[in-house]
Amino acid sequence: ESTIPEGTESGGSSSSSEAGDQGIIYASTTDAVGLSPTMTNDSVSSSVMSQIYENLFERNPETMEIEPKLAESYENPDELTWVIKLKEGIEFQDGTPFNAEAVKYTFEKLIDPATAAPRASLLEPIDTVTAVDETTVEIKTKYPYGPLLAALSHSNAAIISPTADEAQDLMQNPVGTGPFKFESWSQGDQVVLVKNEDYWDGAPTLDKVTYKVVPEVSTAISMLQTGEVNFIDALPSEQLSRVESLENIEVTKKDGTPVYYLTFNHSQERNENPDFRKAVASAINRDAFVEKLNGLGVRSNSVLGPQVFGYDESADEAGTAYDPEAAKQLVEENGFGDEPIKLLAANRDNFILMAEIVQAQLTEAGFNVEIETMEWATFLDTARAGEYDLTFLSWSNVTSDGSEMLYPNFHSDNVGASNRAQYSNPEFDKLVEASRTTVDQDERKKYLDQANQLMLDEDAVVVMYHGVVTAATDKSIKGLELDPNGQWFLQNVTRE
Amino acid sequence: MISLIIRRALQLLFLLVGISFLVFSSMYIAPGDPAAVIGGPTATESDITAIRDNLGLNDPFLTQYARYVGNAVQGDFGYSYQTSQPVADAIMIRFPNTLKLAIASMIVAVILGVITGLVSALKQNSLLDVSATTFALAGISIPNFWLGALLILVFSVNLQWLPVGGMSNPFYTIDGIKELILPAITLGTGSAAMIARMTRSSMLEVIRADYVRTARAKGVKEKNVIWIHTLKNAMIPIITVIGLNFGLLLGGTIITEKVFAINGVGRLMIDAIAARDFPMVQGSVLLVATLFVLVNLIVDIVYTYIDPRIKYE
Amino acid sequence: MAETLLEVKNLVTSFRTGEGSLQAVRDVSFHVDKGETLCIVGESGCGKSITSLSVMRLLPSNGSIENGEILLNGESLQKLSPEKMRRIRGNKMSMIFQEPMTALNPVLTIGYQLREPLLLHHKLSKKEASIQSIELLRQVGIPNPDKRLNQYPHELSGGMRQRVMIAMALACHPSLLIADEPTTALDVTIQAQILDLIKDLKDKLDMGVLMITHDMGVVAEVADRVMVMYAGKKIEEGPVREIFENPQHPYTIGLLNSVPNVDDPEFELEPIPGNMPGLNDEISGCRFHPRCKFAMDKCKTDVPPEFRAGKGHYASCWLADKEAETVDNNPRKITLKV
Amino acid sequence: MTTAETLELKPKKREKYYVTTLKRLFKNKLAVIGLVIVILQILIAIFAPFITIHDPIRQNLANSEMPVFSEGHWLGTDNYGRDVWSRIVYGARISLVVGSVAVTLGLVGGIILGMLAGYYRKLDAIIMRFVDLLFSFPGILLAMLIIAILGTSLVNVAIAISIWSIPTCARIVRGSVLSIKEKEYIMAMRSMGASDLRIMVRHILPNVSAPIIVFATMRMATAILSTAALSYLGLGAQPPTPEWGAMISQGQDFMWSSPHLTIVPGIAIMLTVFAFNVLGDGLRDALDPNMDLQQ
Amino acid sequence: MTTIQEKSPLKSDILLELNSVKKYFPIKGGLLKRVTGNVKAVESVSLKLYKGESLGVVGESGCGKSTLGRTILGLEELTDGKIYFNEQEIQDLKRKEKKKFVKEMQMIFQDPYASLNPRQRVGHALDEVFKMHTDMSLKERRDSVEDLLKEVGLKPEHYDRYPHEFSGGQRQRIGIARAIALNPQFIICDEAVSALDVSVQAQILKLLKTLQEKYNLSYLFISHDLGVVRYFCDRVLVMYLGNTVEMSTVSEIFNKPLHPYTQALLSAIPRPTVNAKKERVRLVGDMPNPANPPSGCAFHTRCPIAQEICKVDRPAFIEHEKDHFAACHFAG
Ligand SMILES: Nc1ncnc2c1ncn2[C@@H]1O[C@H](COP(=O)(O)OP(=O)(O)OP(=O)(O)O)[C@@H](O)[C@H]1O
Ligand SMILES: Nc1ncnc2c1ncn2[C@@H]1O[C@H](COP(=O)(O)OP(=O)(O)OP(=O)(O)O)[C@@H](O)[C@H]1O
Ligand SMILES: [Mg+2]
Ligand SMILES: [Mg+2]
Repeated sequence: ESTIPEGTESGGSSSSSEAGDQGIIYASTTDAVGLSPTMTNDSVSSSVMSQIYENLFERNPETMEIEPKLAESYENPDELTWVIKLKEGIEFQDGTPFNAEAVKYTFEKLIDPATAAPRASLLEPIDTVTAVDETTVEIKTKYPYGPLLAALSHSNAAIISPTADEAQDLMQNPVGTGPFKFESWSQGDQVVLVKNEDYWDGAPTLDKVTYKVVPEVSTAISMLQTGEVNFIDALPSEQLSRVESLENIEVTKKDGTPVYYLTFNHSQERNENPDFRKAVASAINRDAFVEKLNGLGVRSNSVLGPQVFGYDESADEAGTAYDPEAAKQLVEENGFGDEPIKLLAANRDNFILMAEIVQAQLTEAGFNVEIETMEWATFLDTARAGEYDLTFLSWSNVTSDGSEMLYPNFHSDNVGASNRAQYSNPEFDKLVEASRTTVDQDERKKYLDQANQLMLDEDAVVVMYHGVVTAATDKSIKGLELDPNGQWFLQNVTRE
Repeated sequence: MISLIIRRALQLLFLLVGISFLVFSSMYIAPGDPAAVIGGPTATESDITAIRDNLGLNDPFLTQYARYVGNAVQGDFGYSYQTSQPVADAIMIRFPNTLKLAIASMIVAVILGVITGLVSALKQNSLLDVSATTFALAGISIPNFWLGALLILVFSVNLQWLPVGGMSNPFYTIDGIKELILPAITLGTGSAAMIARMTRSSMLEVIRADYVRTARAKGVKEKNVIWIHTLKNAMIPIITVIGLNFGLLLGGTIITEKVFAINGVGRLMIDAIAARDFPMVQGSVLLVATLFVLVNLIVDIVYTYIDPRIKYE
Repeated sequence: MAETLLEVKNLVTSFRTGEGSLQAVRDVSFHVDKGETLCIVGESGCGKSITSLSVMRLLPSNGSIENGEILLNGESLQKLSPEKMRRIRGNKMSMIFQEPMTALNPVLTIGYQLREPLLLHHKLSKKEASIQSIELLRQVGIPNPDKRLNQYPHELSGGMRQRVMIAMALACHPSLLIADEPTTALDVTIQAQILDLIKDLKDKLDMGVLMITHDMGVVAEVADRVMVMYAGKKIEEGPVREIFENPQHPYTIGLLNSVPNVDDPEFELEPIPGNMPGLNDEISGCRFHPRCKFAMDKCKTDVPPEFRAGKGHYASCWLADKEAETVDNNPRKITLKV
Repeated sequence: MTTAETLELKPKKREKYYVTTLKRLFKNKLAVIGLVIVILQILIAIFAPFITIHDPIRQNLANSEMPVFSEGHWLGTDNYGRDVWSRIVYGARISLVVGSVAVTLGLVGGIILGMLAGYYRKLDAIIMRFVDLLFSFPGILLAMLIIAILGTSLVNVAIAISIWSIPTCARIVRGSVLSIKEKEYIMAMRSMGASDLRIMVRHILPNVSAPIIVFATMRMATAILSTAALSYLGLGAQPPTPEWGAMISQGQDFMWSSPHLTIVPGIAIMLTVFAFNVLGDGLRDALDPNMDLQQ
Repeated sequence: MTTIQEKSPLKSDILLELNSVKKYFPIKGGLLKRVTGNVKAVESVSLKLYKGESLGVVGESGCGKSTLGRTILGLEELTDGKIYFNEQEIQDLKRKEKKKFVKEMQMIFQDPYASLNPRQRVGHALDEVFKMHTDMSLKERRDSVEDLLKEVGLKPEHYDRYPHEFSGGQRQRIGIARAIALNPQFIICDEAVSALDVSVQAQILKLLKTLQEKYNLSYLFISHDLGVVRYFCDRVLVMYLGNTVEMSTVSEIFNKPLHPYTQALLSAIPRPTVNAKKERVRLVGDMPNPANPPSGCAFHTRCPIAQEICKVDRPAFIEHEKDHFAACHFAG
């Protein structure tokens, strides 16, 4: 509670007028978990944090190239060493200078097992971090690690102020170098940020940013309509037409990195039968499904989506195509319909929608499918332990790097953890490892494409669609940048 | 009276221990790992083990429970697994909103319920009675998640009279009252209906009582027969339902807070259950149970004012 | 000739029930004079209470007076507006009920309930009313009356409560007191106290008393005149001595023979066979005939009118028909020890 | 001999208890409406296949979100193109089955606990403390915890709701047992040397049946409502089960484009719950012996 | 017809004997619901009941009459004292052994509306008694039940009826049938006729008498109606606040009451004869609270002749004249 400064109006329902000048109110369905990049790993938290903190590198949303942000430049004296030059003259919002020590502090804190950071694995390949001088950091990795820059651009690798971290709990009271400063947070209700007048890249125009928690999307849309909030994102496809019909609202869409796919539980014998997988894949009419999304999905068979590093157009049509007759035949010939199939679905996002449609289509082909829905927490556990036949998974690729997708989700190292598909294929493993341990980006891309094709050939997963990131804003809001991974930046946003 | 309070306090203590054990063990055996939620889909095995260690989740059940009770006795209700915020703080931020909502709904329920019940009892079998009874029964039958959505649709979106959601203004301001109206109606309707039913039947029963006939035999004015001789006696069961309904209301906040984007304990509770945030579930359940016991204590104390036959030695 | 206080003529009271309309009181007429006690006796369910409630116009909501006239001091009560009727109740005419445990309001103090009629009808101030209430409680023999005012009914014993009821009924010095089985729920020792009290107060205040009871002993104690009811009908009426010594109706005789006499060890009970009929039982002729030992054919078909049997003594029985040829073996010749 | 003299006036009407009750129930118009709706619903549930032409879970993505009174789908279709009428009809089955299973289980538990507590003073304190414990949980929360343990499914919803019915039922039964236990006929049975079990089962149970029947009817309403609420929260019916609460929850996303997707199941729930409530109310009045003298 | 003179109370064979029987009900109170006192419902009762006689128990409401009856039957746990039935101590018998005596001792209750299970056909109610205690066949039982119904003046056709189809008097007959079903020697009638209309009350009293003669039954006849007791009983026991205050034959009690309480009780009865108005012994006040009885003689607070000694000493229950017991310092 100490985080709420006395005297500021924590309320703001009549905020449409209050935010009129240069303020913006964003509605999210859940509250941020916390505001320390080290200690959190959820999208709402990171959407707040990405206004407060910055990374050494960032991926340019237009070109998809990784560019320095707080870094000035970098070089690789050898495959294991990364020497990074930092920008000069930058200060954290608490006045602490941003320098090599801060970088070292941040990374070491993240890796330290005592911290128990949820995303410690992000920087797992890092061996040492050395502050060579005030503006130079040298990172040594345990093995050649290609996606390092991508990892460094991940929001969990944002640089924190060491003095602030030692003095206070960043979860409640964050301090970064970003364009907005933390103002107040009333748990479960709203987070308020204000502009950082001293921002190194020029102060933003917006004076105030409010993140308001509105658990029901339809309520949020109603509030958008009445002006109680003026910005929401991640619009559900069902509500899209309603939002688009609102006069005061502008909807922005952009092809994104999230991918949604149906996966087999690869540790199961039945699922190891290529015919079975083929039957499933050919039974699913993905085009019909994507149509249901009202434009909020991009159809492609590729596991690595068009916005992801490692994607190649040829993968779009790879894998097994929809062919209901073939599916029926396979099912009939092999008796696949005899035993019931448990289709596990977490009860959030579009999973239920996918499950219902896929179940119907599989049933059509002769399978005997039962849906089992679960709360998120139970789902994560159940899927991790491989207690299902088929399930839907998704991956929102924060760094837009293919290794970041394929390694945690499909590499046999991670079976029993993030590899919920329980996929284990030595050939595939090798390709992914190569993509990680190669520093040359063109090489990496090739490995990734091969790995991608390999999965598709095997029908290891059935990709349902690639996400389209959306935002609905009041028409007065200009200059919102939407990142393909769903993140957005408010630095250049203005209100008219 | 003091002895009543002490007895209730003891009872509460027993209840809290029982409830905390029930909640603790149910969360313990429930599938779903808090560490998995914190770690998110990307967490590796080592990430999760580290988180579990950090939270002490690898200890045996009884150790965990004993630790919890030990701390709770000292007023420390633990830290949220998710946000690592002290549970007491997290709850206290939200509690005023829930209380506001519950009280506002109770006011709606009592006013609406008692008036409807009285009218239908006094005009027994009239058209008014039938419509009031029908209203009351319909009130209990409306799913409140549905009612909430309909109310928003009509009054906030179409008519734009009232805000859609949120609860951030003090209750004594116009905006604060406006914010409360729809959620209070949503939550209060069911209870209003129950109170109306009880008021009606209780009034009808008392009005046939011998002592009411005695009052009439004395030549007491009809108005006083109702207001003095009947109502006070009829209030006793009505107050009981009001007390019980407060418990129901507290349960109902879970859905209402969600629909109306109110930052309250109910919502905190479902989020915490979903995230397997044990300490948060514990804390909020204990709070709600305490509240329930307190309300019933108040009901008991009110009894002693209404009914002189009730004495707590 | 004493002044007539209450006169009831041809009273018919009926109830709307699930089984249709039920007549609880069937064409009953009687009167009460100033300063006298009329006892209505009869077994449970014969319509005693309903008769008295009809007089008070306090019938249950499903009951209504179908026919008849009720005159208090010559004034017809039915024509009065509810408001005028209210002013009479508790003032000129008041009532005590059977159940002392439930007839007082449990949530109001004795004082409040006692003051109420005084404030209403005599327009006293609260203070005066309190003083009078204390006086009333003293009159009915309640010790420490000033303390009682702040007590609640449950703090008093049954006998005490009945005294409070009496005090309340007498608060405005009514000219007619209706007492509906005021002692049935009480022990004999307490009953004796209460009966004595009512008798004393009656004499002191020169009230007419309509006392309802099913106990022949009580009748003998308090009544000046007696009216016997059976199944909603008045079957016999007369001075108390006449009724006990020269009963005319077989039911009255049966009633007297059913009560064991404490003072007579030799007394042999002679029960009336059968049970009381229900309200909705259709019985032609005399309503008692199915249980009557002396029933004649006429009894089964014709309703007996009232026959005069002595001074102020009437009976509705064909046997009492003096004009009819005398029946052999006149059953009225029973031996009653007096 | 006197004993033989007892003559009867006219045999009293012999009427079975339930006949009287039903007669009284039929006098209550509202209750009759409730009864009719309930019976209709049972018929609908039984004959579901005969009154629908579409499979309730059969999708037709091409015909999704058809409005009411569309050709072939008089209540329209949902966003998967499933026939809303079929789903409502089959939903009736689910509501009734889940409701009655939950109520039955709750009754069994509640009656056993309530009987023991009411009959044996020594057990009373312990059982009632336990009941209080369950009681001071807000019901929906209790259900959520139980479902968190058991998993999401309609069966578990029924179990959860039944556990949540236990405390109320136990209290009602205990209250009745306490008063019946003091009745002279129980004393009489004890004086005849009847065993406790016999007294409880043969003499007490039939006499607490009136409050239990009323409770069960009213609880049916609550159970149906709660099933819907839990399914609405995603804790009950598994898709594509046509459960009403789940239908509202899904339909809510289409409140703007196709309001019938929430309104139709909402009305179905309301009607059903209303019917059980009025029926319960009517039964309570009909079973109340004091009602004889009224009306 | 037997008369009182014929039936000597001094039959040698004692059926039931009570020796200073006590029954206290604990009062629980305070924080922890501990026992804070006792309702002394039955303080000290000793009596002998002979075979074939009726012993009346009279006294004001709450003086412990019903409790005494229930205690004898073992329906209430005895606090102290001894009960002999047919010379055998029965107060501590175990369930099994007790069953033998259950057949011998029965009870008829006050409220004819409450003493039958409203959901049980009366035939089944009677049948159940045989089912529990005998191994008769279905047919035999049916016959026995029908015989019983006839015995108490009902008809076999009544077998299938429910209690609410009967009048109060008829129900009481069913209650009696149930009590005599197993051919008991001893029946406790707890206000068995008080709730009945006088016309019916007389019928039931007659029935009870007939049965007594037929089966040589002994009755403990609890009543507050002295008229009925005089008519029905051979001997009378007067109770006050859980204590026996006087016991003797009917004629002794009614003609020569020794205890002032008995005298007051007798004089308070309204007599159904117009001439019999006597001077009353007026009692003031109500019965004291049995949880907190007065010291010494429990009656001294209301006694018209109380002296200092009455406040201190409890008078013993002694035989003042032959077969005439009283507990009063100034008896006689
Ligand atoms: N509200 C009512 N509705 C229908 N019938 C009623 C109602 N009140 C009384 N009765 C019937 O009217 C008849 C006469 O009742 P009443 O109370 O006058 O009897 P009573 O002579 O006073 O009997 P008791 O001695 O038991 O008081 C009874 O048969 C009773 O059942
Ligand atoms: N189960 C019980 N618990 C506590 N006190 C009791 C219990 N049963 C009876 N008593 C008390 O014991 C005393 C004697 O009661 P009992 O019923 O034996 O009196 P009684 O003489 O039969 O009265 P009545 O004539 O009213 O039937 C009363 O004060 C009563 O309140
Ligand atoms: Mg009466
Ligand atoms: Mg008794």
